[in-house]
Amino acid sequence: MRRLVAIAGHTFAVELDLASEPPVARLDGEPADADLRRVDARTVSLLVAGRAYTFYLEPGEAPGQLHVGGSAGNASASITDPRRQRREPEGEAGTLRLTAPMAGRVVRWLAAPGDELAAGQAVLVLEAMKMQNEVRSPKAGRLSACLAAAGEAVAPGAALAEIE
Amino acid sequence: MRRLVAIAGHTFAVELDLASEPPVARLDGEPADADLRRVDARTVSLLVAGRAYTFYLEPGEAPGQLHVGGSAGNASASITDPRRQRREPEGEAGTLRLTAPMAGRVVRWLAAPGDELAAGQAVLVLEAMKMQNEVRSPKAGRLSACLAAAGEAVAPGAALAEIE
Amino acid sequence: MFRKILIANRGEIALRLARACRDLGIAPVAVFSEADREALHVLRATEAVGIGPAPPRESYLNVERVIAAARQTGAEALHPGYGFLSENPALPAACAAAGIVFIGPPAAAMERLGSKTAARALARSCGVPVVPGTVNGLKSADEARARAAEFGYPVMLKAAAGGGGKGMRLVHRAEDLGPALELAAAEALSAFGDGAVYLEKAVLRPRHVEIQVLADQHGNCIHLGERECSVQRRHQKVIEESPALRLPAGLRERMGAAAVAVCQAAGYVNAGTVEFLLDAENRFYFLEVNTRLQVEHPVTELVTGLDLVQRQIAVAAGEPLDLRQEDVTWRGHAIECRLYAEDPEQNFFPSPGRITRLVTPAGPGLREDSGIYEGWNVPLEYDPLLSKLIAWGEDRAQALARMRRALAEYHIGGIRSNLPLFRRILDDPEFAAGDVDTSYLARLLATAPPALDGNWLRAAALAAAAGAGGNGANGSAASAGGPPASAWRRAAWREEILG
Amino acid sequence: MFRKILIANRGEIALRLARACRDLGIAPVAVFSEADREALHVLRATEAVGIGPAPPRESYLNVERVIAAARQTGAEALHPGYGFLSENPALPAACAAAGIVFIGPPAAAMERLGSKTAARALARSCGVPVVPGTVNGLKSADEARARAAEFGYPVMLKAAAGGGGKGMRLVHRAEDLGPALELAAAEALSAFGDGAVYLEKAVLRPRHVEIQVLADQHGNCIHLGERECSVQRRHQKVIEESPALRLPAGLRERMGAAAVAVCQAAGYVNAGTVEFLLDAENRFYFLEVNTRLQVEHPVTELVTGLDLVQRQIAVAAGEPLDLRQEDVTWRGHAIECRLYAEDPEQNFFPSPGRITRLVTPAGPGLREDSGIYEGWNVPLEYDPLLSKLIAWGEDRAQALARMRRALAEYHIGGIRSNLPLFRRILDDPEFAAGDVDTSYLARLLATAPPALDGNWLRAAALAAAAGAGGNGANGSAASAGGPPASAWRRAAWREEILG
Repeated sequence: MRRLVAIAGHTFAVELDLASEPPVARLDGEPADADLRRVDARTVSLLVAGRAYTFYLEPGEAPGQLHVGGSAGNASASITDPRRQRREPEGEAGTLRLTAPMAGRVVRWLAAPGDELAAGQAVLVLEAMKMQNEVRSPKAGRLSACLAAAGEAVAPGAALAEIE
Repeated sequence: MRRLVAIAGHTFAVELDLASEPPVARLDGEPADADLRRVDARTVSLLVAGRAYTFYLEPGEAPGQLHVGGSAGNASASITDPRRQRREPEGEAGTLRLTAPMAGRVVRWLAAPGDELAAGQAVLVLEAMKMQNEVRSPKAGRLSACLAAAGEAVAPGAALAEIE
Repeated sequence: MFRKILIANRGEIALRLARACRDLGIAPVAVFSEADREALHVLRATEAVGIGPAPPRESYLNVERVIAAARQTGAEALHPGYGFLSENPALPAACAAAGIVFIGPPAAAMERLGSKTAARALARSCGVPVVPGTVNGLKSADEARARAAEFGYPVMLKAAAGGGGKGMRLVHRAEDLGPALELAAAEALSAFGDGAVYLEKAVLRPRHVEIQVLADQHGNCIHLGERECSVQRRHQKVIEESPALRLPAGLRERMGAAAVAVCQAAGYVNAGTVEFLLDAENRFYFLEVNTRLQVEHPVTELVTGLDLVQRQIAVAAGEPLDLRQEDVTWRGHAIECRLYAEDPEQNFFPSPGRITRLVTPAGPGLREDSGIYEGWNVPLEYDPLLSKLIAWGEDRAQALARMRRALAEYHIGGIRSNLPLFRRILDDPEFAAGDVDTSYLARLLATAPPALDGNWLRAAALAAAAGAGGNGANGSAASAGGPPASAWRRAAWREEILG
Repeated sequence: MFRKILIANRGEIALRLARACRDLGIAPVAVFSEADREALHVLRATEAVGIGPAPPRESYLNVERVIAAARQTGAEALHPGYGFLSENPALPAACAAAGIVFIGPPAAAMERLGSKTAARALARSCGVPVVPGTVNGLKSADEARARAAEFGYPVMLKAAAGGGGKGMRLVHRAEDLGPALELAAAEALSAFGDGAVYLEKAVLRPRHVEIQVLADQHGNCIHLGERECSVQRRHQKVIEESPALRLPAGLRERMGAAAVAVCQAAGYVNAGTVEFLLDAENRFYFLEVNTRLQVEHPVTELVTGLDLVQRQIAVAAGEPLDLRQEDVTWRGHAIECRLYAEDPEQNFFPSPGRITRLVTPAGPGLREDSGIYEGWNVPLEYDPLLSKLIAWGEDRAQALARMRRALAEYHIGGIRSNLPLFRRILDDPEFAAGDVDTSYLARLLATAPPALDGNWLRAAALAAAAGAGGNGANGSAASAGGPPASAWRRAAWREEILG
């Protein structure tokens, strides 16, 4: 099995033979000298050159994504099959959909359709878990549509606004 | 669903309608007034007349058996379907198979075939987890066969001896 | 002593209170909203009563339903915990009317101290210094601007009714005061049911140090020393410690005496906390009194060896305090981290949802007061506090080392938490040196987080590929194969309950 | 101070030692046998080395492999824990030859005290009372019968080389002495590699009280008070407490002085424990010295506030003790329960296997030193100790209440454990009254266990039926249905790692 693993700004080419006993791994073409155990479905233990690591794996937000957590850190990993055509996420050029980072209730809008937004400017206030949180625009642009009304309850990932 | 539940020397007739929302239960013909939740596959939460119970369930040693554990105690339960013919466990009249209560190694025999045994008499010594444990005869009788040799490793439930 | 106590709260504090009851041989009664039927405080209960739908106003904030639950179960006393109804004088009043003992201060003392403006006046009358500010709630943005001009910027807006950082805003310029007042008032209304907001001159780079007080019904009032709560984010405490850092000799005693004086002047009974600001010259200013048990009470318990909740219950039952001031001794150092369901990488947005993996730390010097379990669905209706991790050590260095170790062992999967934030703080040399004021955390968060170790990344990449191997749509095998142990599957449990 | 320490052990003690290293900023190195590749002490390690197959003689008891692991990883020191090689003078000797610091006593002191018969002679020479008994190992059953007749029955057979109850037998009659000697010698040989057994006059209904000692390389030697270890089954400690029960004034100091005298006479360095019998008149008799850290060291840590392992490491590094005798203070009461994989309902047979469910207690006053996790397969090759649960309280009543609460919260599924035994002991009025000697547990076990509560049984029957509902071959539904939350399935996890 060959995979490209993108994690924290680095990309590694991983070759794994999980059918052999013990499993054999290569990293960027070099033997990884790794004793790799799958302790349970979501826990992997690794001994690499004497160093010991235990990783807890969780599904990520998108297909092909995993969260990797352990005592020394947490990171999201994107796993792709190099045999397949790589599809770069593109989206509609220039248009960005502002989504709800979590379930909550829209308290009020801080900008109106047509307003010019600076990068990082607060667009609306969302209330959840007893806290009022400002949702900010990740880029400069024009607020072209408000997709949820004040007072409305929204699900995580729901589209809140469009920014051009 | 109707079941007979034998637990700690008592037998209860339980009727459960798990399809209704919330599930409805009757115990020995009376409504149980129980708010029953299956928290996960092996955890059940019950509120009965204000009292709260959480039970952890585990498979038992035999089909139809469950271990029920909680903060106030542990017990084994036997669940049978009253519509089916009840089969009493009988075994061969008079002959008892002494089995290994756990994996271990037979250290030595304390009785020989043909010996008369008192109830509770030690028959052999089994070593496991660094402890030497005497395996005792649950009844008075005659040791008719030794089925494992000294030094032999045995699996849990393996037949060790026959007592008539 | 009581035979049964109703615990009018949820989450970690409901469990902590139930544990204190059990330790005293008293039966605790849990209450729960419909969103909390499978919450840990219900699963661990021996008696539990539903008190209504998920929205707090229809359950945990509903005085009638809480009192009805106490009556129905025959509870002789009621503990409100913190938050919810704990600082609402309507609750002790309703308890009194129902013949139920309220485990907390009398309604009158709660009212006297509950309004921050009234409390400040009382402190002033006791000769305890306060920060210059308005005495009453602000009527308008214009009034706010006028008073702020008088004290000089920066100023701090604060909710008159509450605490916990809700309804607080630091304002540097006149033009920001109007919008900030609106936000603060809205938050205060939503959190405490009272939108009144007042204004204080801001003390810059102050430290937040508070004194734990304990008073009985017989006129005895003592303090249990101080807590340092200077690590805050948006005026919410994040880390608390006891003793406070770099406290000059005699200051604990002077602040303790001031706190006791204020509580005695208010006719205070039960456990309470007097909060102070400490400026760079170690001058202290009275801030407010929290007329309830604090979230951070465990650090005081660990250094004094005393169980505060057990003493709250004893005091409410009319027993005289079994301690004089000179009996209180302090040993070592304690530190608490408040684990929240919030994502430090996404501006600390709340992160409710299913906890799919929970690995908790253990070993010497650790205590965990938790309200969560693996498999639980953290509801979005309530405060995001998941658990409190507390470490004790012979000295601060040992306490910090143990906390660092505990944070390394801890793992929460399925939702985001502020665990990475705590790892970062505990690894920060400035924090380890004790060079901390209330602006510390904002300064830390303005810097880039340290990069992940290269060896860790390479190993994580291998683990990720292995984890994906058995599961991706294009995976080469149905499972990761490997040694016999990995053949054991949680997946098999569901089918295997009957052997 | 060391930068890296090899931990030559497994299970809970390997974890506890690694935690102490981390707390000191020292890198710990784990070792493991093939049976322990997925043990918790390996999963929590940052460095780990395989040292051979599952049988102890080929891994944890193999001096060469342990030393090779230390050399390979550049460890400057080695901690043996308890059991395995911890009392084998070959290990400190091999360490010295390899230039590795052994965290424990010098080989000479270990040899002097390791043989119980030699240690008894040394104690006698220090003026410390000992129980009458043989000085050397018994040559034959005839010799045993002759000496027993001389001291008078009952007599106690004991392994010269070891502790932990292995190789011990109480014998009441001459005709039982031969078979008992055979069993004891076989157990001693298997456990310690030395079948030598000696004989003592048995003190009836004695209490087992031991003194914790700490000595540095500069001639300083202090004691940290006593532990009561009278709750025993087959001479194995089951529950330990500190302070001891009903100890007359001054006795701690007198026993402490005796313990220090013996250790100083032996040239002892590092942590050690001097065990005594206490008879009904509170006369104490020297029993033996354990030349290593004890399983039950946490109760001393909780009442003194001192980390024993950290001090072991400091002493081994050549540092002078940072404490004088008068600096040691005791606060409150601590109690420890040793959780074993054994079935109290089946004559305490060991119960290895998969832990399919683990629910651990938390909250005020609790510490857990555990070596297990949910999903782990407890191997049958090693000691059945799973975890140590320790509770602290302001007094014994509070410590016991907290332990009772912790035991109620605890659940281990999939294997049997002695948890029900502890619940029974902690509920026993005789135990709560402190009326305990070494025969206490055998007396309790001879009585019928209390019946289960009727309401509990009825509820358990409902739960069992519900649990079986979705799984039995004749179940009416594929799953238990019910509220949305129960739709969440562990079973689904395996397939859902990739979102």
